[in-house]
Amino acid sequence: MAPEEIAEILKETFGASITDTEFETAHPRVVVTADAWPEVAAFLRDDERLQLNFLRSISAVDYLEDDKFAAVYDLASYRPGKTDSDAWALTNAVAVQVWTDRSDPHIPSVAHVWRAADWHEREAYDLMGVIFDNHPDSVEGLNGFHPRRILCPDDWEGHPLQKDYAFPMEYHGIPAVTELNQTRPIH
Amino acid sequence: MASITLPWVQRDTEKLSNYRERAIRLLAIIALAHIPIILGAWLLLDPLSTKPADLQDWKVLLVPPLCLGSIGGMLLFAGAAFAIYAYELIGRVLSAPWVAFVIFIGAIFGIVIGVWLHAEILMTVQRDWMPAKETSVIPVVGIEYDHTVQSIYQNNLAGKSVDFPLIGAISIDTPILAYLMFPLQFPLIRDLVGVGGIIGFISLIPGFGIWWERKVAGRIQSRMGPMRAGGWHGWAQSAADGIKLAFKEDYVPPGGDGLLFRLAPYITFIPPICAFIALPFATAWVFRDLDVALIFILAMLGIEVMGVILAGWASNNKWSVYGAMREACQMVSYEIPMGMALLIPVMTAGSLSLTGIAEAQSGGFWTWFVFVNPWCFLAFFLYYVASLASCKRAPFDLPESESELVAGFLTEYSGFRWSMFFFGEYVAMYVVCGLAAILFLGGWMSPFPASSAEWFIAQANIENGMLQTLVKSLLAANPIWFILKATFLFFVQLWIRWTLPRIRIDQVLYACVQVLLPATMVVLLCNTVWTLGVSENGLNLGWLIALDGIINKILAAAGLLTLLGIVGIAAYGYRNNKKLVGWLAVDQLPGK
Amino acid sequence: MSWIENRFEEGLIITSLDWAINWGRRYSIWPMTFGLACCAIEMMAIGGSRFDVDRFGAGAFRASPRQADLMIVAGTVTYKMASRVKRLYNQMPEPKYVMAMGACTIGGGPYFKNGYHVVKGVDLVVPVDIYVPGCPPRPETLLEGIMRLQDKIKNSSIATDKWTGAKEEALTA
Amino acid sequence: MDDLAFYIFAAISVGSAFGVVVSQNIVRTALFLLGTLGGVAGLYFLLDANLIAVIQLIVYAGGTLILIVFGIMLTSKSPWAEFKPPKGQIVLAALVGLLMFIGITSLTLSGDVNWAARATKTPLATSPKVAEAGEALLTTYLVPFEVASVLLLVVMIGAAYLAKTEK
Amino acid sequence: MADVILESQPDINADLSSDQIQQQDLQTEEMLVNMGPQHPATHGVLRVVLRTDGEMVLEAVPHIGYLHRCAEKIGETVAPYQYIPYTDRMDYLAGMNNNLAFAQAVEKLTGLEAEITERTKLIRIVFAELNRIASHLVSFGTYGLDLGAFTPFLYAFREREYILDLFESACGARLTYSYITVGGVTDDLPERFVDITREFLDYFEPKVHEYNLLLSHNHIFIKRTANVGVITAQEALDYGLSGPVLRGSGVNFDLRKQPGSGYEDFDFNVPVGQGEKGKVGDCWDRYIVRVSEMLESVKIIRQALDKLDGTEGQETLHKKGKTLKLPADEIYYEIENPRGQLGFFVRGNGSAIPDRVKARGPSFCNLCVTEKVCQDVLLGDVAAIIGSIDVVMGEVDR
Repeated sequence: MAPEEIAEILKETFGASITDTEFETAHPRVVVTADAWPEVAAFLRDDERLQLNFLRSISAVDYLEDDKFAAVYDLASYRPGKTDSDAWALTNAVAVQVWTDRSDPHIPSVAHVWRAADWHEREAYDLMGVIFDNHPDSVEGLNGFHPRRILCPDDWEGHPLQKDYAFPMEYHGIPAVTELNQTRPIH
Repeated sequence: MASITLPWVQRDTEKLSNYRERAIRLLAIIALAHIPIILGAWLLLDPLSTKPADLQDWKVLLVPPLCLGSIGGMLLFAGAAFAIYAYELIGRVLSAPWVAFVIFIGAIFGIVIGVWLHAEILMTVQRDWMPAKETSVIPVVGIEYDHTVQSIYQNNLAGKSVDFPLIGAISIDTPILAYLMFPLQFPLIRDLVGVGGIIGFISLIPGFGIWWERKVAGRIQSRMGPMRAGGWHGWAQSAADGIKLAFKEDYVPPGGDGLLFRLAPYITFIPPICAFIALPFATAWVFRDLDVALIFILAMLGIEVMGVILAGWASNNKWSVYGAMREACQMVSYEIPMGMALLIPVMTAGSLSLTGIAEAQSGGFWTWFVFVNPWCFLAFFLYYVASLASCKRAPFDLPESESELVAGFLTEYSGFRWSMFFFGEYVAMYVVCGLAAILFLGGWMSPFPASSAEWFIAQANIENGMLQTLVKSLLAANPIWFILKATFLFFVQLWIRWTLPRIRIDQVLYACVQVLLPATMVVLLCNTVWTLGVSENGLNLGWLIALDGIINKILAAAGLLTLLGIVGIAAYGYRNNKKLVGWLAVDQLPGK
Repeated sequence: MSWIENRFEEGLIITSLDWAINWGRRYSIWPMTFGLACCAIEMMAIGGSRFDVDRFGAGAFRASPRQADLMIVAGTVTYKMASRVKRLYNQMPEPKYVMAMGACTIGGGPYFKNGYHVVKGVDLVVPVDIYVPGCPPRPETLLEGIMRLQDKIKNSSIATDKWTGAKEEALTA
Repeated sequence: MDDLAFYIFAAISVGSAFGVVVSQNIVRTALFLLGTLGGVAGLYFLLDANLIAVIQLIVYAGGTLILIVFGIMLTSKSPWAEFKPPKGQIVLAALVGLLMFIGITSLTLSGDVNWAARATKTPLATSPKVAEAGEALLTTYLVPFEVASVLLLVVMIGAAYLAKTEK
Repeated sequence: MADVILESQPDINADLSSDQIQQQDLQTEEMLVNMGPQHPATHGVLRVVLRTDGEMVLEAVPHIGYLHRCAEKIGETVAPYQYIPYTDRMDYLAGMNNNLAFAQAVEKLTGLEAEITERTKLIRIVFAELNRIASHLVSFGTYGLDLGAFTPFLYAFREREYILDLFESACGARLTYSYITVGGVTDDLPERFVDITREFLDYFEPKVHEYNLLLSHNHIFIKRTANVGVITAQEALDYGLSGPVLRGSGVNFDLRKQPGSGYEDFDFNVPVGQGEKGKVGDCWDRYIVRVSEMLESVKIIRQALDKLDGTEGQETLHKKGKTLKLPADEIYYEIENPRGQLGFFVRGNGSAIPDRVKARGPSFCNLCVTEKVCQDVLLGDVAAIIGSIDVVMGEVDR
């Protein structure tokens, strides 16, 4: 099924929640509002025609000039062949883009829809700072609950992939050498 | 290497050579100072005099230290001075590849010969010395003794006609020998000599075993193993490891139980050594010929576990506790099938004494208990599997399994204490292999029937008494056979270790309780019935005796074929060995 | 060891003792199984058949730091890992050696710039004895590093061992 | 020589026994118990009772003791904690021990029992060998032996049953 | 997750140091055990915190990030051609495949794909498949190591050295190749490469059967791996698993069999877990899928080598690759890596340097199933399960 047809089905079902579609690109995608996203996700997975049962990746992108973050969900549908020995087929694939404000980035979590989203969302929070609400592995921070960090240490400051990220100069006493001739400690 | 100069390689050679000269001078002076002592003592004591009046007991205190000890000391110091003086020459000779090999092989032979000699002396002492007529008393201390130097000398002369190969060849009518043998009449001295022999052998086992294990592992994995330390095939690797471990920082975890942490290596190390007290190498080659030697050795192997448990507990480390728990449940459960499997040869031989069991297998390799009936055959394998588990060897090396428990109960041990555990493990391995060799593989009996020696002597027409003794001991019964068999089983343990994956803990216990235990019980029962059936005092069933004979021959042939097969495969591999690496692509790289 | 320290400098006893101890230490450098990143694969390769570090007596890879002599820091050290590296180093008993293997451990390597989470050289965390350059170093290079370490051990002396004195100082302090 | 060995073994047994009583750490207690059992086994060896000595080692030191330690480590809620009995118990135990000690010593010293005569009556040099012991077990003492076996079998079945129902 | 944590326990999910774990739980029956980051069974710097009751593991939570090397941030500061070496260091066991994934993603984004010659494509396939064999060899060897068999590891490395020799003859590097690059491959094949590779394949194929005798069909090995760590097909899809882990669960899905993969003209099978020794999706299935895949790769390489003979003289490196300008567009592209589907999300902004590079590491996605599978297993099984998932931490943490 082509991405266009999937977009049609989605528009029929959800109407205004599907704000935009982009097909003149190497990465055809559907734009969904953040509020409607969990419902759309459940529909995408469960609908007989779509059956997008495989979450490939979540890519968070920083649009500094637009003052927005986007999370791109790449979905695919793997379906078994007619007999057990037949190869499974990748029948349809589509990407979903969800936009959120840069100042207060919140997107509802879809980890209950695809378990794979669990770690992807944690990673997206860790590196980009997009907060996925109702994430199963949430901890309480200064500004409410957010997913637990996954790659950086728990006490890491900032979200490194943001375009305006300030590099740390020191971490727990270990200097971050950034100059070639900077002196090194003698043990 | 030569083209690179490194700052720390430079050394002040002048300063060193100065010290060298001073050292040579010092050693030479000490060596020269021995000469007057030797001359004076020799003139005063006259140790070579055979006159009865000169053979005085008090000379025992002076002759060995003054006459013999001084000569030894002089030679030692002079040799040391010469070694320092000519160290370049000696170093060059020593660094030649074959010299290290000769030293290594020589050391092994030397130790074997030394143990042999010592056993021969003890045998002579027991056999030749007649019951004493009167007892003498050492004046001050008040210790009684039966034999004077004079009577020992007479006994030696009298025993000259008896076959006493090596010493007889030197010269038996020297009184010095009598002076040296005098102390042997005290049991304590004899025990000390025996303990010396055992400790010498035991210290050889881990040193040889660890090096050999690494070489065997290397060859199994198509690589070389240690090659550098000491020259020839890294023969000194164990020594290097030992030196390094001895000089490594000694660490005791602060959160653990320091006393138990320090004690645990000894509790692991000493019991396997104690097992050697009762483990015979040949008929008279045993420190104490206990009638319950078998159970004693099993008990010693059982106590070893206590050390492991304490080590795990005292380390205050979770991995160590896991290792200790695994060891405890594994050992407690595997002791039962192991002990029961050992009862089977005991039952077949009708004796609990290890010497007796080995003597029962002296009729050639087909009378070895592993071949003698099908149940003993099974029992051998059951015992071997259980013994692997009791030595924590792969595939039962769960207590220290590297990929699961970091290093198990050894996680917190470093340096010398850690090496103690390894000493204990290798000694225990040798003990279980030795036990298997005695109980199932004929112990020190050669694969030929005992009568073959007489036959060979008659055929080859050997008249020399010494040669006759040699042939008899090689073709009939010799400790070398025992060492060979035990070492082969030891090798099989290494072979298994580097081939098989590790079993999981529940499977270990399952294998014990549900497989080995019922199997040993059934085998024990069947063996009882079988032994009863073939025994002359029992049922004496004709058909069963005939069946027994046939099965015995078939099993013996199968065993021989297996051994020949292993040797054949090894020989084939040795003849057709390829270059291990690089024959394919490296030779054809661009620019080659 | 203070009772021999500085008393027999270059003397006969200490030099022959040194010779024996250094010989043992030289041929028995046991590395820790401690792979961080790409370099760990080359570290495994020297244990393999073609390069076989066991020839030098250094093939007994120990999983527990307590039994290891050499920590081959094989791969990029990150800030999250740095405390663990330091801890492992502290857990090793003396005498211990550290080999910085690969560009990342020497100075950050390809992650020097923009590597916000990468420690720019493991010598910021633990003292390093031998630096083995390369990204990753070839196994031959690593073997050369081990031989250089053997040279270094060969020319050390128990009379001047830093750790013997340091430990006593720590105990008295 | 034998006297020396006797005193060594006796010292080990008594010292370890004292350690068992005094030690507050359960695992250390077990270690001291090992010393006691080993020392007593040594005494048996000195008395030429090899079989009893070896069985003492294999059954008590090698088997039971390890099971005890294993059980402590496995089941105890806090195997790491120290073992501190209440003071009343200590006093009571000390009293009982003291009474027994007094009884035994007074019996020994009173001269009512002629130890020397007893010792000469049954010379230890002819203590039973393994074969004799085995024969006695299967002939003279067959019934007690079998009763003990049945008892052990019952214990084993009971243990298996308990272990199974727990699961 | 919070409901299963006992009150006296530290949070198993938190990034506690091992000190904190040691202090807090000594008094309880259930132990928190810290496995890693330095642990022989964790393949690098994975850390798994286990909540255990005796030998039973009640819960296992993986902690990652000990090798987070900021690859995605660096991707935003260098041109795609310069980024190729960084992809090498992600999955350092399969550098060629990583190069290929990123190069193809960029080529697809810029439209350079159409100008890649037939010979380049074939060379890429040869090297990708050779690297798949090399990677699976390491996986096979370390899996044996995890289960206590040391020897298969050395055999695997012995064979792997030959593949590395082939790579070295082509690009000079043993591990981090940067050979497959944007616009083609950096250099044409060296002389006699095709012959030597054929010789290697003849040597290698019988070795796989030797491995099967030594390890795959070893009774102890089967006992350790069969029926352990079962992942059903449904779970595998739900957790987003891919590669041999997905196929081990009985899902016959391989990106190389999908249209547009470049493998259309090759005849090979996709090994799938059959539940031969236990249930479908157990550790043994995942393991045997890898071993069988090595033989399938041998088939592919043979066919590719045959085809290479007719393409002598074709250009192998497109000049445009080094000076590429990325359009203001984005792409998500996946290929079949030895460990699963390696995806690259690349977003350009009209300049030579991309706006965002994101890698979807197959190990990262496969690892998240550990928590699900390592419930109520024995301690020894944890090593077996993690080993069968076959993670490379460089790719998990990136």
